[in-house]
Order: sequence, then C-alpha cells, then structure tokens
Amino acid sequence: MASGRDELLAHYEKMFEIRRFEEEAARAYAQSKIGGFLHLYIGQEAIAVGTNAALTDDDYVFQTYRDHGIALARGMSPNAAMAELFGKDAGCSRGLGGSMHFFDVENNFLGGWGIVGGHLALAAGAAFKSKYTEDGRVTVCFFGEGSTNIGGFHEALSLAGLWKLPIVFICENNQYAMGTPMSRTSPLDDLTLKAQGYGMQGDRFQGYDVRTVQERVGLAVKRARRGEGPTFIEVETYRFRGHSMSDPAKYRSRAELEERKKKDPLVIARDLLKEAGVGDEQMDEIEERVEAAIDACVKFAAAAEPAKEEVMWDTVYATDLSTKRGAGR
Amino acid sequence: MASGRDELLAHYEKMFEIRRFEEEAARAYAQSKIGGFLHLYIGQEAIAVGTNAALTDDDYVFQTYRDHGIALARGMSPNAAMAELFGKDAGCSRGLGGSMHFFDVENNFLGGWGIVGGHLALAAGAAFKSKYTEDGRVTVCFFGEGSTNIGGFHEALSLAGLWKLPIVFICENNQYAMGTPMSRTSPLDDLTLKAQGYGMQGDRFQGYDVRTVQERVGLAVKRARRGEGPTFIEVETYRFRGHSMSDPAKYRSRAELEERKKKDPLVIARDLLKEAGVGDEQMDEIEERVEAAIDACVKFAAAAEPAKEEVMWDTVYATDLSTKRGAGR
Amino acid sequence: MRELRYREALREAMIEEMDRDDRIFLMGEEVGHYQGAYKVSEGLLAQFGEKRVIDTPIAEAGFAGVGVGAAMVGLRPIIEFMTWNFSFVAFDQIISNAAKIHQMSGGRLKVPVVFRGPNGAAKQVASQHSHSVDPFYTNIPGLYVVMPATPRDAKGLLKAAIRCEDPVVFLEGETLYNVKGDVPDADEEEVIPLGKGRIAREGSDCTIIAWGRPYYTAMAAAEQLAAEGTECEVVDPRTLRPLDTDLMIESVRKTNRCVLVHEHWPYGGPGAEIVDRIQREAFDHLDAPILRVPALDVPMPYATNLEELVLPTTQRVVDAVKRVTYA
Amino acid sequence: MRELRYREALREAMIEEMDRDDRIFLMGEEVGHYQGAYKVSEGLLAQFGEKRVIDTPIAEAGFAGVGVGAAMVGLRPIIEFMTWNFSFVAFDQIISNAAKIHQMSGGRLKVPVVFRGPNGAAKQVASQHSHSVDPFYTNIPGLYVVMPATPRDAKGLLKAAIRCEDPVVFLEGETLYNVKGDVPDADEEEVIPLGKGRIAREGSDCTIIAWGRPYYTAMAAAEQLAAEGTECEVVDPRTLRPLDTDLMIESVRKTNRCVLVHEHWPYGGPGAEIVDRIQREAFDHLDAPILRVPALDVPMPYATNLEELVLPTTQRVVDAVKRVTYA
Ligand SMILES: Cc1ncc(C[n+]2csc(CCOP(=O)(O)OP(=O)(O)O)c2C)c(N)n1
Ligand SMILES: Cc1ncc(C[n+]2csc(CCOP(=O)(O)OP(=O)(O)O)c2C)c(N)n1
Ligand SMILES: [Mg+2]
Ligand SMILES: [Mg+2]
Repeated sequence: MASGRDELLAHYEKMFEIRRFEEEAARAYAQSKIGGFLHLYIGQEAIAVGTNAALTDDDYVFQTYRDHGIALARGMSPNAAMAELFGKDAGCSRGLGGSMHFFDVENNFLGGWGIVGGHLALAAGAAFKSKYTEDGRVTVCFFGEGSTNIGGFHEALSLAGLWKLPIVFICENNQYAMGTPMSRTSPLDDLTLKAQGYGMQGDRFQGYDVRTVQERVGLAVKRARRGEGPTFIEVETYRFRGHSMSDPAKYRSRAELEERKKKDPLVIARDLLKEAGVGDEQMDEIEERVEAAIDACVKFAAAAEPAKEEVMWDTVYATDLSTKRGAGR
Repeated sequence: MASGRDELLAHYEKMFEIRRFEEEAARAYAQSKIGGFLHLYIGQEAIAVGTNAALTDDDYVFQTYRDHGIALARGMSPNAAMAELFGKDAGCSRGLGGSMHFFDVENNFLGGWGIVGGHLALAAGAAFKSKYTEDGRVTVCFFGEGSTNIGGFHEALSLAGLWKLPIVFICENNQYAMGTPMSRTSPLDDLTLKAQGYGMQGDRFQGYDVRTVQERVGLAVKRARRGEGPTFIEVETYRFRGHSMSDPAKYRSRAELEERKKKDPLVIARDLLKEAGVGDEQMDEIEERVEAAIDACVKFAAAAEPAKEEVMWDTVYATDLSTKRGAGR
Repeated sequence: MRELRYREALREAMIEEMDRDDRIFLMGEEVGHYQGAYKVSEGLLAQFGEKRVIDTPIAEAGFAGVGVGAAMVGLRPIIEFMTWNFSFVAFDQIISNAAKIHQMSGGRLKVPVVFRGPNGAAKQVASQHSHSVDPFYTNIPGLYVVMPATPRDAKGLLKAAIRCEDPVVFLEGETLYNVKGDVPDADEEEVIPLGKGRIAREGSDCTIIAWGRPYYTAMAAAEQLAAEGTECEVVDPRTLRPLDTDLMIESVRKTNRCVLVHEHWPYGGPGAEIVDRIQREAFDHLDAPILRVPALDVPMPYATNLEELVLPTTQRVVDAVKRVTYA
Repeated sequence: MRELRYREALREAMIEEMDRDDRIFLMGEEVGHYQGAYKVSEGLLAQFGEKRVIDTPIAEAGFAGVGVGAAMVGLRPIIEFMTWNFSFVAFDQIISNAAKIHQMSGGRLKVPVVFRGPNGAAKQVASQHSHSVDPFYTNIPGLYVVMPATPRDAKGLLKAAIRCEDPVVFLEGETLYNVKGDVPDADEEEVIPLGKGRIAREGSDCTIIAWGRPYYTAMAAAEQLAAEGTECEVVDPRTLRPLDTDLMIESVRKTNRCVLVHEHWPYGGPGAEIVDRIQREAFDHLDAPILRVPALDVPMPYATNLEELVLPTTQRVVDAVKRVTYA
C-alpha cells in the first residue's frame, strides 16, 4: 500500500492525464479529426480517479457518454482511447462506438452509454451476476443529476434496493443537464432524499478533493461488498466545458465559471502535494511523462488503420450465421 | 349539504350498488356473457366512494383497469357500465373498451387504463391543463401498490412535484399485485417514504371507513386546489376476490381473507348507520332500490345492440379521412 | 414421440436447459410463487429455487435491463414478459442496449439473453393488451425473432434460443399454450436451428406463408381448398429474423402464387418484408400479385363480434387463395 | 416565395399556429431557455413565455404522457423529442395511449397532440443515436406519420399536423435543419394536407420513391441518370401514414419500374409496405422487380468511413435504377 503522498501523486498523474487527453481531444475535434458528440469530463476528474482508487480491478464500472475520464482511470491506454475517438480499428471499441461508447472488458469498464438512465439497469444486472455467482465483485454506476427524473433510474434503484445488490450508484451533480440547472428540473436540493424511497443508504459530499471521493465511495463499496446493499451517492462537481463540443454554454456566466475553477481538482491536488513537500522537479517529471504519452496517443490515433467493414458486419451478431451479412435481407 | 347521517346513507347506497354490480358481473362472466379480463373492486369500495365525495363534478379522475367502482361512484349508470362489459354499443365505451377501459366524459371519469403506470402521466397532463387554463379543477389518479416500482410512476410524480400540479395520487394498497405481496416487491413498508423524494406531501391511512377516506382525501384535494401542489396518498385496503376472474388467489389463506372481511367497508358503514339510528326498513328500502337497478342493468345489457363495425372503423381516427377505413391499407 | 401442450413443451425446454447450465435463470413477473401468469413456468421454482426462478416487481425496463446486464458478464438470462404488450415500456432496453452492445463494443461483449412471453391478441383483452409485436422487433439488426406455432417447434426453438449467443425475441401465443402436438421423447434431444423454416404441407397450386396462430388458420384453409381441388403448400418460417428466404422463394417458384396470413397490423412488418423478398427474387415466377390476410388496421376492439372481424379467418384465406389462383 | 431554412420553416409554423390558438404549447427538453437543442424553437420562449414554452426534465415517457393527457382534456400540445431515439423510452405512451384513446373510449375522447423532433442518422452519433423510427410508428393505426423533406413541406405539413385532431408523429431531420428552400410568403398561408404525396420530378422511365433526406439522394440520382438519358419520376409521399398510394401507383403504371430509397433498416417498414402495395395494385404494369436502396442492416457504426457505407448513396440509387431499366 503506497503512502498517502505517493498515492496522491499517482492520483494527480492520472487526473492530469485525463485533463490533457481531453484537451487534445477537443483540439482534434476542432480539426475535424473527431466527429459526432464529444462530452468532456474536464473539472470532474477527481470523481473518476477517487472512485477507481476505492475499487479492485475486478469490480465493474458503468458510466454515461461522459466516459473518457473513468475509462482512463480504469487503465485504458490513451492510445486505445484516442484511436476510438478517431474512428480507428485500434480503438477500444474498434471504431464502432466512438466517444460515447468506450468499452474496456479487460479492465472491467463496461461502457460508455448514450441513453440517459438506460445503463443503470445494466449495472444492476452486473451486480445481480455478482450476487448470483458470489464472485465478491462490486459494481459502480455513474450518471448525472439530470438523469434522476427518468424511469430507468427509478427501476434500477428499485430493484437494487429490493434485492440488496452489491452496487454503488454515483450521481455526479455537475449542476447542469445540457443547458438546464437542476433548479428547473427538481424541487429538491438534496437528491439523497430519494435514497430512503428505495430502502437504501444515501451519502452526499463535494467531489473536488480526490481523497474525499476515494474515502467516501470506499465506505459504500465496503458496505456493498459485505452484502449490506446499495448506496446512492450524490457528489457535487462542475464541468468546465460545455455539455458537448457543440454547446457554447451561454447559460452560465464567466464569473460563475471562474469561481468554480477555484475548486479545480487538479489545482487542489497540486496544492496538497506542494504542502506534502513534493518539489517542482518531481511534478515536472510527472507532467512531462503525461505530455509524452498524450502526444504519442494523438500520433498513434492519426496513423492507425480506419475501422473495418468486415468488423462492422461480423459484430451485428455474435453467433456465426451464414446469414450474418445482412440477416435482414 | 346533507347531514352526516344522510351523507353516510348515500355513501352506503353507492358502495352497495358497486358491490352488487360486480357480483352480478362476476356471475355474467361465469356464464360467458362477459369476456377478457374482469378485475373486481370488491372490498375497496370505500376508497372510490369516499374519494368521489371529496371531489366536485368538474374534477378529473383516472383509474387502472380496476375501474368499475370509481366509474359508478362518479355517476356512470349501471346500464352503461354493464352494457360495456357485455360488449354492447350502449356501453360507456360503445363496447370497444370493455371492463378495463371504462370512460365517462360527462362525469369527468377519464378511464380505465390497462398498462401499469401508464396512466399516471396522463393524469398529470389533465392536471397540467387545469394549471394552464386556471380552471380550478383537481385531478385524482388511482393506482395499486404494485405500480410504484415502474418508471411511469416515477416520471409522473417527478413532473407533478416539480410543477406543483393540482393532482392527488392515491395508491390503493390492497396488499397484492396479482399473486405478489408487497413484501416481495419493495423493501419499504411505508410507501409514503417516497413522497419527499418528489418534494411532495405524503399521507397514509386505512381505507375501510368511507368517512375517513372522504376527510383525508379532502385535505389533499384542498391543498391541490389552493395551488399548494400534489399529494401522494397510500390507503390500506384489501380485495376480497382474486386479481381477476382467472385468479383463484391460492397465494393467501382462507383465514387471512376471513380476518380481512371483518373490515369490509360495507359492514363498517352498516354498523355506523345502525348506531346512528337508521332502521332496518330504511336499509331494506335502499338495498331493494339498488337490487332493482342492478337487476335492470343486467337485463338492459343482455338486450342491447352488439358493438358496431362502423364505430370500430370511425374511431380509429377522429379526423374525417377519406382513407379512414384502413389508413394502413 | 408423445403429445404435449405448447405450454409444457416450453417448460421442458427451460427445465432441460437449466439442468444443463446453471448460468441460466428465469426472471419475470409471477414466474415463481404464482407458477407463471399462464403457468408456463409451473413447478420451476420448486425445482430450481428462488436463486434461479426470480419474481420481479412490475418494472419491465428494469428487469429487462438487468437481464441484458447479467448477460454481458456471463449469465444466460431468460426474461419473461407477462405479455409482449408490456415490452413497450422496456423497448429502449431491447433496441438501444440488447441489440447494440455486441457491435458498439467492437465485438468485445455479447448478450445471450432470451426475452419470451405471449404475443398477439388473446380473447377480448382489448386494445392495450392485443399487440402483435413482430413488426417492431424484426426491423432491428442484432436481434433474433422467433415465433413457433407448434409444441415441437416451441421446444426445439426455445432450446436453440437459450443457447444462442445473441439476444432472442421469442414470441409465444396465449391462445397456443393449450394446443397439443407431437414432441420427440425426452431422451431424443431436438434443438431446432434458428433461421430455418418448415414446409408444413406440400402443394403445387399456391404457397401460403403463416407463422404463430395463423399457421393453424392457413392449415385449415389448405384443407378446405384441397377438398375443392386446390393444393396449397403451407410454409411456416418459424424464425422471423433471420428469415429463411430461400425456402419461401423455392416454394413460390414451384407454385407461382403466394398468400400470407399474419396477425400483425397490415402496414410493414414481416408480412410486407416477405412480399418484398418474393417479388424481388421470384418476380418472373409470379402469376398473380402476392396477397396478404392480416389483422385489420384498427386497435383491437373489446367486443367479441368485432374482434372476430379483425383477426384473419379461414374464409379470408380461402378467398385470397381463390383470387390469386383465379379460381 | 422566399428562401428559408428547414429549421426556420418549422419555427414559423409553430409561431403562426401558437399565435392563432393559445391552447397550443411546446414542451420538451431544452426547448425554452436553451432555445432548442437544434435551435428549432429559438426565440419562442421570449415570444410566448414560460407558460407556453416549457422546459422539461429528462423524462420522455412522463412529458409525452402529459402531452397526451393534456390533449384528452382540450389542449393542443406540441411535444418535442430532442431526437426520436429518445422516444423509445416513451414508446408505450405513444402506442398504448395516444394511438388507442379515441377508439378505446368509443370515440368520446380525442388526442390532438404532435410529437416532433429529428429522426434518423445525423453524423457519427453512433448506434444509440442514429435510429430511423418510421418503421415503428407507421405500423400503428391511430397515428399519423409525417416526414417532410423540404422547408416548404416542413412548414405546411407541421401546420396541418398541429391542426389535426389525432396524434401525429412528425419526423424531421437533423441534417435537414440547415437545408434552404422556397417557402410561400408569410401572408400566403399554406397548410399542406396530411396524406398527400408530391411528384417532385416528372419522368417516364422509372419511378423513384423517397422521403426525408433520401429525397435529395433520389433527386441527385435522377439528375445523373437524366444526363445519361434515363428520365426518372421522383415521388415523395411526405406523409407515411396514411400513404398516398394512388399517387405512387399512378406513377408506376406510367413508368413500369420502381426504386425506393430510405434510411430505415431494410426489414419491413414503409419501404416494404410500399413495395407490397405496388406489386399488388400495379402487378401487370411492372416490367421489373421493385428494388430498394435502404440503410444497411447493421447498427450505425461511429467511424465516418463506415457510416458512409451504411447510408444510401446516389451511386447505389443509380445502380438500382439501371438494374430495373436493364440499362
Ligand atoms: C432518454 C434520453 N433523453 C435525452 C437525451 C439527450 N441528452 C444527452 S445528455 C443530456 C443531459 C444529461 O444531463 P446529466 O444527467 O446531468 O449528465 P451530464 O451530461 O451533466 O453529465 C440529455 C438531455 C438522452 N441521451 N437520452
Ligand atoms: C407494464 C405492465 N406490466 C404488467 C402488467 C400486468 N399486470 C396487470 S395488473 C398487475 C398487478 C398490479 O398490481 P397493483 O398495482 O397492486 O394493482 P391491483 O391490481 O392490486 O389493483 C400486473 C402485473 C401490466 N398491465 N402492465
Ligand atoms: Mg449534469
Ligand atoms: Mg395491489
């Protein structure tokens, strides 16, 4: 077990990797090397990294379309991630999924989902399997505060609460659902008031300090692993960019954004490390290592083979059908 | 305004009418004069009658497929109700809807719905209209305790709570969803724990004494009419028959049923009336009047014209299309 | 061979497969303690216990999603919809998740889940409970859609569906559950491959294509027509996606005429799809337009006299065959 | 006439109708303060206020149901789905409620609600966000299904949809919102009747039927073929339910050949339905099988090189026309 300081250094490095990865992705998007929807996680990195630190490699993780951060935190290589954004065969989903649909089975990152509320029941299903096979795993499912009004949220939490599934539901309350502040979509301020309606534990905290996230999520994960059932967690956070690349985020003021940036999880971690006596050269070393990796992943993605037609056909059905190519025709 | 005694007499007469109507419907079903699903309300009559007494004629009411009781309580004629069960043109839905789909626009009874959770949003829509047009109406929406885990419940309550719609959600907890006791479908005992998750008021009481129902629902209706938003009410009740005619209800013991029958709302009302000094002859008079009406409605339904083919075609679309007859062809 | 009811054949298929592979479980409303709304799963709870026969709350989107999620990580769920009408609240789980995951993940995940339950009209259950869902699910690549008419096909195809590595939409029929028919003895295991149709009756004058309950309507019409000297070939595709196109084309090439019978609404669906394939691949062999005998284009009315008008009848099939054979 | 973008034409239709009738309101995600995810409703909040332009939480089944319920009691809602992909979680509200209420109530209630939003693939938004939903909704009696290709049709048909007494599924196109075209001047009100198609281009050699974005693919193919001496007649049904069958039949009776272009998956849907009607009603006039140029039968991949393979192209249409004209 690494000392707190080394662990925090590792967390900082991962958060910095995520930040830089997405900054480069945004640049590539502007250059039309990436298409479709691109939802950035910038500002929320402490939640992905802190949560991952509370999990084992065997635990399952589900996320929305805002999935680059957790994918990298789980251990996906920047190469596989960037190649996916570029629509290449070397991508984590072989160029078929894109930004919203990252998958990394080896690291038990199970997507990458585009329909609001649609993946919560899937996560409950993975947790159901863990209970069924007694494999000792815990499932973590992330979603946004805007996803708490939809039926998929309710049904998944109802079943998880009823069956005491080993799962932790983490609501990343980044204050907006596209252009809509929560004040316009919920009469509640504290979303954990919903937890008892599902007979489950609730917890609520700020997600700016990666250590806090790791600790509080850790408590819920332990409860789940002990068979004491699910937890509904609301984490306060903020996204610094628009909902997706096409959103200029006119609905909030510069001042609000600047204010929020004071709680940038990377700045907070950097300050803590300084306090802990980590010197500039050590920080520079880390940042150079990350810069090199990000630089390399962009080159790798640009040079990689495009997604393949035969893969498109061969993945419609897993069963090897004679009729596989166009079963519909 | 009738004195308490006369009012209770009127309530008793209506409850007795509902009881006898359904007993005759069950008989006709056994004789195959009625087909499809037939869900009886027997044992729950105090809720329909008490609730209706708390409403004005202009208020809107929605119910599940277990809808005979509230339809009659709203003022539907036994003739129109029984004719519908018999599939006749004189039925409240012209023989097209059947038992599960009673409608009575004149009395603002808006169905009669077969999909669990599916009608709650419709009821919220009616309440939305009242807020939009400031027509001063309140909407009441009934559903069973088994319907509280489905997405339709969650989304309707979320929107009603957010928009403070003039609506009262009444959960008739009759202990079972088909063959399933609530203990197998919810970790909760008190369903009103869900109310605060929607930022709404909750209330919970026993629904055996029609006066209690009228009073407690009345409080929620007043709140709604004053613009103070929706209420989620859980009423304890019990159905004496199976879920539908095809259900022998093997999942509960005779003893349990007998125990529950001691709280039969008709028995309770009858006792109260006796205490209040209502004599047997007066009771007999009421019951004879009801018997005559029920007897007549069965004869009426049997003799009525069958549902008509042209009505079936003409009601697919309200717009008068040349293509009306089989727009799909 | 022995005679079994369609319901019993389905039950046997589940029991045999669950015995073989303990990753398989059955989940749905009233499947356990109540023994199944239509008694298909009668006895399964006693045999396999609450771990593998799971009663759910009324939350189709939730438990359909749980099935898909569990399949993603290695289990083999059988998800029962009390009726397919209730799959509409779970529609997104099937089209956006079940059917997409294998491809969306670049082939890295698969979803061996079976969704099953009764499809189509029962008797007087009215418009919200009488949907034929085959037009919706057959449109979707990534899904298999199966609709057996006989007890033998019900058992053999359900076993194949449970063994399939992809999501399967398995459409039964409430009015078929009591139908009796020959089924191979317990010791002769029969797994009927998905995607293969069956010639139920040979004939040279006209091909009648039908699946599910209308298969019986088609057979009855064929009998009646035979008595009048018209020999119909009855083809049951059994699997609607993928379709056994070759079998149908071959038959039409022989008879030069074709009539379809189906309970789904007229617009689109397998009915129109099969017509399209035949006119495209047997154009020069057709001596008459292909006709369809579908349900009428209306929501299902409750009244029994109207319901009878809406559903395909033997007489309507006979008339259609006479029109295409210019008899 | 003046030139408007498809997006502006839709906006004008809503503004004109909302001005005329204050029972009409617009409800959906981001339609108000955000001015619409695709800016169709830009400015409407300022003009009509929060009472009539209502931002909703993410709860499609909920607000679709609210729209249906409000319509039952006299309002005339316009419900926007940010995209039609998200209608799948509201599918039951549309099929089991909106489409059934008029009949189920014996004709006593009606549901004048419009469901609108972009349908089909946009650009690289991958499999969960690229659905063409026309095959699902066209199957359902009780619904109108409209899919305009041009700004003029978008405005005229949306006005008709808003005035319709029945539920209307109104399918726009994200990639069409910026398309420009002639639209009658503001003072010349045009309401285009539902159920009527349009001959977009006259020709005698082959009929090409296309709706939505593929209409432009069809027109481009027709141009290219004309240069090579093949004159195609392009027919846009505009409304998919009910279909203007006569218009299409008439054209095919003239050209004796037909090709369809559509973005929905191949199996079933309006594509197969139109083929069925033509082979049935113009059987003796067909000199070749009817061919379809649909999207490929796969979930939509993200990679742009693959997405281009999946969607219909001018070249595929040209090839199909050549095959049916034996050119
Ligand atoms: C069912 C459904 N409806 C609408 C959308 C469009 N949509 C995508 S993300 C989003 C906002 C979600 O906000 P939130 O849940 O807070 O997550 P965040 O984007 O803030 O991380 C919406 C409306 C969708 N993907 N799925
Ligand atoms: C979405 C959906 N799923 C399943 C059903 C089948 N079904 C009809 S009633 C019922 C039980 C409902 O129980 P509850 O809500 O307690 O109402 P009750 O019948 O007790 O009045 C079920 C499962 C349905 N109609 N709709
Ligand atoms: Mg958010
Ligand atoms: Mg109940």
